[in-house]
Formats: sequence, C-alpha cells, structure tokens
Amino acid sequence: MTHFVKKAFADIRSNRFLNLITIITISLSILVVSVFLLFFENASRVIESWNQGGRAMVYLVDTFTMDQLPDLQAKLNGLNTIDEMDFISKDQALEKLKNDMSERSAFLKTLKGNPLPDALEIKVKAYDSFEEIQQIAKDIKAIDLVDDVEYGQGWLGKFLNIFNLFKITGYAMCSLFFLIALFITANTVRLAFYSRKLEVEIMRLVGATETFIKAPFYVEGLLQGLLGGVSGLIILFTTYLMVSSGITRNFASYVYFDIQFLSIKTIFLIIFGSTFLGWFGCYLSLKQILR
Amino acid sequence: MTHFVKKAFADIRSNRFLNLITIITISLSILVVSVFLLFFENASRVIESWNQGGRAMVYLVDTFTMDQLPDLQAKLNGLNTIDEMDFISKDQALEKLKNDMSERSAFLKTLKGNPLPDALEIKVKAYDSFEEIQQIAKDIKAIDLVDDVEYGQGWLGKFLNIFNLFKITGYAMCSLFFLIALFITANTVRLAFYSRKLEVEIMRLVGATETFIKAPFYVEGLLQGLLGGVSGLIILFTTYLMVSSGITRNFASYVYFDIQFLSIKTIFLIIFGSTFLGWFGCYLSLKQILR
Amino acid sequence: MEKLHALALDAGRCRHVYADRVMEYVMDENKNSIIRLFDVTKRYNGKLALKDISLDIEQGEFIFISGPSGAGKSTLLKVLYLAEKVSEGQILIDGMNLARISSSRLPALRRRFGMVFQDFKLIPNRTVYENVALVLEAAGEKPSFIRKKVMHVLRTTGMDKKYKAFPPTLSGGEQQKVAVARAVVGEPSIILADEPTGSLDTKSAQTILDFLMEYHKKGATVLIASHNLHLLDSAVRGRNIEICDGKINRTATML
Amino acid sequence: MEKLHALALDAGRCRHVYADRVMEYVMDENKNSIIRLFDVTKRYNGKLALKDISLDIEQGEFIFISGPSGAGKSTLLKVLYLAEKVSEGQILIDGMNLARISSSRLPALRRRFGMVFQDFKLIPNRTVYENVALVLEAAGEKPSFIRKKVMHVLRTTGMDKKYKAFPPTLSGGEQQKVAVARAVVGEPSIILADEPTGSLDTKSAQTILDFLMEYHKKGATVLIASHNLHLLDSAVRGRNIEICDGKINRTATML
Ligand SMILES: Nc1ncnc2c1ncn2[C@@H]1O[C@H](COP(=O)(O)OP(=O)(O)OP(=O)(O)O)[C@@H](O)[C@H]1O
Ligand SMILES: Nc1ncnc2c1ncn2[C@@H]1O[C@H](COP(=O)(O)OP(=O)(O)OP(=O)(O)O)[C@@H](O)[C@H]1O
Ligand SMILES: [Mg+2]
Ligand SMILES: [Mg+2]
Repeated sequence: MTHFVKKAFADIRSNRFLNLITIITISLSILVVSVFLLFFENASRVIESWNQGGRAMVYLVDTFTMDQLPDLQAKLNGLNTIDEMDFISKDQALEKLKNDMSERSAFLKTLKGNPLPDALEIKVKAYDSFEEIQQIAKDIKAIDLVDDVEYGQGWLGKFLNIFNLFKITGYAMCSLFFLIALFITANTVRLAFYSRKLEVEIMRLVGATETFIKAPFYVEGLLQGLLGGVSGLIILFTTYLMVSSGITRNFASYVYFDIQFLSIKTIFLIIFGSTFLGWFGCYLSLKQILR
Repeated sequence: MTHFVKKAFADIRSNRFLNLITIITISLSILVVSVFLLFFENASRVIESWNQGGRAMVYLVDTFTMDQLPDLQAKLNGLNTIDEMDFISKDQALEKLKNDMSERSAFLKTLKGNPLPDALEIKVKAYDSFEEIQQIAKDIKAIDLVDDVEYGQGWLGKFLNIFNLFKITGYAMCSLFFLIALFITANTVRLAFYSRKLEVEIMRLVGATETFIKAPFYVEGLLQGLLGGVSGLIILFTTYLMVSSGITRNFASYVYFDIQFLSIKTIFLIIFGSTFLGWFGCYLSLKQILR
Repeated sequence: MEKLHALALDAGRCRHVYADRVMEYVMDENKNSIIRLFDVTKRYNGKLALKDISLDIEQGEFIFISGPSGAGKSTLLKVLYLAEKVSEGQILIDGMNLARISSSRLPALRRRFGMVFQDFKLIPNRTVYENVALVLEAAGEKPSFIRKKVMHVLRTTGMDKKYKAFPPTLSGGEQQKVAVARAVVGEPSIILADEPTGSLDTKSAQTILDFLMEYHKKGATVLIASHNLHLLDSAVRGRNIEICDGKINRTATML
Repeated sequence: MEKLHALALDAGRCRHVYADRVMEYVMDENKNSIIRLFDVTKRYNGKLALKDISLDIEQGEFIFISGPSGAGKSTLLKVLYLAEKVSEGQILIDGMNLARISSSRLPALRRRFGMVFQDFKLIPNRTVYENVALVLEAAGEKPSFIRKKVMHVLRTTGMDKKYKAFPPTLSGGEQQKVAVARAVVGEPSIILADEPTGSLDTKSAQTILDFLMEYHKKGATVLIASHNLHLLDSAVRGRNIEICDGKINRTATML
C-alpha cells in the first residue's frame, strides 16, 4: 500500500504539468459549484428570514370577554400547530395603531369608541406550503370565538411559491453544476492520462498486473481530487473574506444580513465530492486506456 | 488559407478523441455561464417587474378643493419626474377601502363622515436608487397643497438595496464563471495539444515555419470554440424548452412569469466568447509548446 | 504423432472446440518442447504477416530467426509474447494454450518471458534504473533485492553509469543496452530478442550477445530475430530459421 | 590562414564579440567548404559529448562518420542540423554562422538539409505519404508536384505500396525506409543520415545506400554516421572520420 502511495507521489512529481492542470481544473470546477452553493445558502437564509416563522393574527368576535381567554387558548393549543400566542386587547391595538399612524392619526381621533376587535397574535409552527397554512387558518377559524384569521393571504402565497420555485431552481442548478464539474474533471483526467498511454502499455508488456498498474493511478486521482477540492475551497474562502469585509465596509447600508460561509457539513460534502471526482475521472480514463 | 482550413479539418478528424473532449469541455463551460446568465436575466426581469415603475400616493391637505386641481397638476408636471397621475377623491377612496375590507367593514360603518384625504396616485419616472426617489418625494412634499407622500418608504428601500446587491452579485458571478470557463478551456486545449507535442517537434525539425505549424492549430482552436459554444447553447435551449413547458404545465400556480430564453444579443456574445475561448486556449498552448 | 499433428492442424483450421484439448494432448507427447506453434497465421487488415508457421522449440534451445526486412520476424516474436493475437492456428507455451489464457494470467505468463523490443519500448519519463526495476517491482520482489539485481544487470550491460538518465537522453546503442538489461533482469526462462544488437557497434554487440548466451548456458530458451547474419558467426549450437514473406523458408542447424 | 584559424579558435574559446566576424572572414578563404566546424564542444549537463571538433567539409564530399556506441556521432549530426546548440565553438554552414541564425531563418536553413534521424522521428498519426509530403508542403510546393515527387521517392525506397500505412504499423526496416524517403524528398544540398541502414537487411541496406549515392553523384554533400563498417565496403570516394568519446580519432581518405 505505502508502495503505491509513494509511487503516486513520484508520479505526481514527474508529471507535474499534467497534474497541475488536472488539479487546477478540479479546483475551478469545485469553485463553480461552491460559489453557487454559497450564493444559494445565503439567499435561502435571507429569504427564509423574511418569512418570519409564520406570524398570524386571530381576530375574535365582538362578544368576546376576558374570562373566555383560557378556554380559547386551550382550544388553540389543542390544534398542535401553534407555537406561541399573545393576547392583544382592542385597547392595546388602538393605542398601537395611533402610534404607528402618528402622522395621519387625526382621522383616528374622530373615532367614537373603539372599532377594533380583540385579537391573538400567534406564531404558527413550521410549514412548507401555502396549502398547509391555509388549512391551519381554516382550523382556527372553526373555533367558536374566532371571527377571522389574517396571515397575509395575498402576498404570502405569492412569496412562498416564488421561494419554492427559487429552491427548485437552486437545487437543479446545483445538480447541473455538479454534473458539469464531473464531466469536465473526468475529461481532464482522461486527457492527462491519455498522454501516459504509452507508459501504461509498456507496463503491461513488461508483465505488470492490472492492480500494479492501476493502483498508483487511483491514488493519484484521489489525491488530485482532494487537493483540487481543498484548494478550490481555499480560493473561495479567501474571496469570501475579502468580499464580505468589503461589503460590510462599503455596502453597509445595502445589506441587511451577514454573508455566511458554507456550513461545515457542506464543506465536507464538497471535499468528498471532489475526491470522488478525482477517483471517477481516473476510473473512466483507466477503463478507456486499459481496454 | 484554404489549405490551413482543410488541414484543420483533417486534424480534427485524425485526433477525434482529443477534439471531442475539448469541444465537450468548451460546451459545458459555456453551458455553465449561459445557464447562469439565463437565470440571472430572468430573475432580474421578474424582480424588476415587482417594482412596477414606482407608484406612489400623494395625500392632499384637508382644505383642498377641486378647483385647485389643475394648478396642482401643473406644479407636479413641472417637476419633470412624474409620468402619470390619477386623482382619487376621498369618497372614491372610502368606497374602495370598504370594498377591500369587505369582511371587516363593520368597523368602517361606525365611521361618522369620511376621515380619508383626497389623493393623487402618481407614477414616478424610472429611478435607480432609493436616494433618488426620496428626493422626488421631498420635492413633491414641498408643494403647498400636498400633505404627505407615501411610496413604501419602509420596504422599498430594503427591496431596492437587496435588488442592487443581487445585481452586483450576479455580475460578479457571471464574470467569475466566465473566467473559470476560460481557464478550464485553455487548460483542456493545452492538455490536448500536449499530447501532440511530438508532432509539432517533428514538424519543426523537418523545416516547417512557425506559421505553417501554428495556423492549422489556430483554425482548429477557433472551430472547437465555435462548435463548443453552439452545442452548449443547443443543450441549453433544449433543456429550456423542456423545462419551461414542464413548468407551465405542472407549476402553473407557482409561476407568475414566463421564463424567457437569452436575448439574441447575449446569444451572439456567448458564441463570440466561446470562439475566443478556443482561440485563447490555442494561443496559450502554442506559446507553451513552441518555446 | 504424425497423425495427431495433422489432426491438430485440421482442428486449428476449422477452429473446432476440441482443438485446444487436442493441442494439449499433442503437447504431452513431447515433454521437452517449451514453445509449439501449429499453423500460425497472422493477418493485419487482411494482409498476411505470418503464414502457416509450425514450429517446435525445445527447452534450452537457441534459435536464430533471420530474414529480410518486413519478413515477419518481429510479428513472430510478438505473437509468442501475446503482444499480438494470432489470426489462425495455435500456440502452446509450456503446455498452456495462449488462446485460452485469461487476461488475469497474462501478466504472470509475460514475466516468464524476457522481451527485447525492436523499438526498445522504454518509458521516456522514467530513469534507466526505474525502467529496469519495473519488471521486478511488478513481480513483487523485495526492494533490497531489486536494487542489487538491477545494478548488477546494468553493470554487465555497461549502463551502470547512466542509471539516472532518462531514455530520450541516451544514444541509440545505450537505449538498446537498457532494453536488453530489462529483458533479462527477471531471470526469464524464455528470452525473445528482436534485433538486440541493431544499434550497436561490433564490440558492444559481441558483449550483449555473450551476455545473452550466458543466460542460454544457464538453461534459458533464447530466440533472437535479426537480419544481421554476422551474428551467426559467434552463435553457439542452435537452429537458424529463415523466414521470408511470413513463411519459413529454410531451417538450418548450426553446430 | 593558420594564424587566423588559431585566432578564431581563441575567439571561439573566450566568446569574443568579434569571433563571428572572424569566422566569416576565415570562411571567405575556402570558398568550397560548405560545412566548417571550429573547436566545437557539446556538453550535456556538464558531461562532454563532443570535444574540440574541427572539421572542413567541401561541397559534394562524402563523409562517413564511424565510432562505437555513445561516441557522439548522432550529437555531431544534431549540432549541424541545429537540433542541438553547441556549448562552445562555431559552425559555419555555407558561410552562415549557426550561432547567429535567427529563429525565423531556421526553417529555411533546415530545408537545405535532409536528415535521417536514428529514431526515425516519423509522426505516428500521419500516414507514410503525409509524413513524406510534409517537407514539401512546408516548403510551399504545388500539390500536383508534391504528389508526383512523393510517390516517386517512395517507389525508389520500395515503400510505395505502404503509402497509406501509419508508421507504428510498419516493421523497423520499413520505418527506416520512410525516414530516408522523407530526408531526400526535398532535394537537399546536404544529407545527414544517422545510421540509415541499421534496421535493414544487407540487400535493402545496399538499395538505400545506392539511393543516397545517387544524390551524392548529383552534387549533394552526404554525411553518414554508422557503427557498421561494412557500409564502407560499398562506399565511394570520400572520407572516413572515426570519433571516439567525442573526439576525432582518425581521419582516412577512401579511394
Ligand atoms: N500493427 C500492424 N498493422 C499492420 N501491418 C503490420 C503491423 N505490424 C506489422 N505489420 C506488417 O507486417 C509485416 C511484417 O512486419 P514485421 O515487423 O514482423 O517485419 P520484420 O521481419 O520484423 O522486419 P524488420 O526487419 O524490418 O523489423 C510488414 O509488412 C509490416 O508492415
Ligand atoms: N539529450 C541528451 N542529454 C544528455 N546526454 C545525452 C543527450 N544526448 C546524447 N547524450 C549523451 O551523449 C553521448 C553521445 O551520444 P550520441 O547519441 O551522439 O552517441 P552515438 O555516437 O550516436 O551512439 P550510437 O551509435 O549508440 O547511436 C552519449 O553518452 C549520450 O548518453
Ligand atoms: Mg522487426
Ligand atoms: Mg546515435
């Protein structure tokens, strides 16, 4: 085993040019995929944050009195779809409205009494689709004391659907980029091996077994993949550091979020992927060269 | 000249494997760039469409009377920043509000008189930054009869800035992807040429001039670039056709926009770029092989 | 025997399924034969390079294959080495039928041969030492043994001072010496040498020839293909097979 | 002359700026010399391959360079052809100093030579015809002329039937014949042949040698490097230069 690793290193040294190009290609392919992953992870996070955990307002009927509250809360909890709830009395609501609309509150001053209903501000548990939250709203509305539920019917559906489309596109593009990286890398490794066809042929003629010939190539492929992946990530990380510090300095007013680097999990996935790339390229090439 | 083109074709035929890999690599690189361009062009268009030409409401003072309208309109037009305007009287506004809030209009019924102001709905001419529209609003507010201007102060700034960030990221990623495509392609061409080093060496030994040796390689590089670019676009277009028809069939409810293919201008740019890629890869390789 | 032979030839021609078995039976009759060819024909794109070659080579024999350029000398050695497949006919090496050798057993078979290729077939980006050591590494020998053995063989062929050089930086004759060193380093029982002294001056040629003869004396079967009949002057007891246009023209015993 | 020569040698040694001019002056004295070497030394990584070679070759001369393997025969031809640069000394070809040849004039100079490389240097993925035609194409000849000329040369070397074959599918001798055909197809005024009959049987060798001699008779200067002294038997009037360990050992005139 050590023999093969040693030989692989010797090969890398003696075929410096071929190896360099292979490693550069792998690292650039990895760069494309990981830049996109970085963009996608951050965009998802930002968009997700806009959709703050599904807050909704439950408006209660006019006849509601405070002693009915515990009963109502129990019923809502019974649905098992609500995380938090806050009671907002009609007086609190009016106060808040007056504060929010300070500039045009003149019109509120003309009000006789309080036209607003009592309400519960609730936080709905995680949901994935617009249909789901519609169902939750329907369930809540079915409770006696509830008059209406408002959860941004208009824009939420639109937003969620576009977000889902974005996600689908994102996954599709990630897969596409990965496939392309796979092809390009495999082809580069193949090309690099192609110019070593003679070497392989002579080794076979001299009586070397397939394992003896192939093993160093595989070790080499794995090493190339690993090195390519790591250097691709290093390039990305350096760029990330520069860009993110640049952004926070110059674009502070534009940015309402930090750009975060890839998660550890993704990093390991990428490194694993690139090692696989190296191996796969090697596999394809050997399959072609060695009959 | 025809001699070199003929020879280039003969070379492509006799080095089928090397050429195939080069063309595949170029076409995949082009695919990455153009997929991203496609995504970016469409996303820009959709986001742009959300930002429907900057509508804003101009609320008028309580003392406003209809005979002041022509004077006011003249003043607004004098600013040269407004495209369209519609007068909405306080009565129309209340009517609309009652319709919009049908479910909870009970509370509106309790209103004595009409608390709403008269208003002008205006469409602001194209603007690029939040600062610009802020300035426009300020100018309008300075007019006598205007009480207040509402243009989504809260969300518009946020949206515009994020959109700008998205644009910057998009351009950065486009350039990055192009650079990467350039590197990968150049390297692939170099690798493919590397295995023809012997051929070039022998030609020089036999007394061939540099032009005689290089010209067919350049023609070959240009052809590879052209073929790669065209086939990359063909792959993209086929995928586009499949995906876009699939989306309109299955995801009709999710999509509030058509996906459009790249503009003719972009297509030509891409083909030009990929031809350049082929040439550039060739240039680098020849520089390396031929001393 | 005669009859069986004829039967075998027949079998070879019609590619009968039992042909291989018959071959092995025939083989049994002549325990001393290490290489047997039955009606071997080799075509390249329909053009004949070898035609109906039948041959019986005994263990430890010395064979000199002569013939003009393009006669088929290299092709004959290549089919023995399984570097090329025969188009028709059967070859038995030490009782094994080459047509029935599985690809996994091929490397082991090749290690029993030592082949000097006419175009040397040295790996250009490995040093002389690495090129020769490759054979022993592939055979799984110990590093210390490899070092000693390789340097010994290089010394005998006069290439020990150039062990760090890369083949393209060697003169033609030097490359040939390395090719010979590589062929014999594994102590093969059969040595196939294709024009092993073609790039050498008379003195070096004699040294290399003597070197190969040493292995012959130790019991190796040696086949040398060359157009240079002067080599025969110094050859030992053996057979001279002259081929021409792919056919055996004449067989002579040298005493 | 003697003095100037010594001066030139000196200039060559200390690499004086005027050395080249002196060379050309010296050249003027001997109008018939087409190749002149002054104290040429070639080192590979510090190791000498040629040492202080001085030589004067007249237009139309026939030179046979002999010497053992590794003597420096190929190196000598390579420095003449500018396939390798000299380490020290000067070479004048037809009055041009090779050290001062610009790379743009190199191809034209090389087309005046016809070189048979010891390892043939045929392009493996081009056919025999294409390999030979390359020289004429590079010289910008007309297609119709190329076709006629190439087929004529191939016929004379006996390779016309294989014009569509790729070099790796040829036998050693056949490849050599193609290499010779390529060397002479451009009607060069100087033919450098490195071991041009090493892979050929006696009969083919004679044919090739006669073929080269024809060009010699037509006025070409011919240099043949070979370790095979038997070639001398059939050689015409000329000089035999024997080199050993990079030095000229002996010069003999053959009559
Ligand atoms: N791979 C191949 N494809 C097609 N033809 C081939 C191939 N190898 C050899 N030949 C042809 O088979 C014939 C015999 O070739 P071979 O190499 O055996 O000759 P040889 O006797 O070794 O000659 P030499 O002394 O020149 O080496 C030649 O005509 C050659 O062109
Ligand atoms: N590119 C090179 N790098 C290093 N050493 C070289 C190179 N080319 C030749 N040599 C060395 O220079 C010496 C002379 O080589 P050359 O090829 O001239 O010999 P030769 O006389 O042609 O021998 P042969 O008859 O074997 O072809 C040899 O020892 C060789 O190893
Ligand atoms: Mg041969
Ligand atoms: Mg030589």
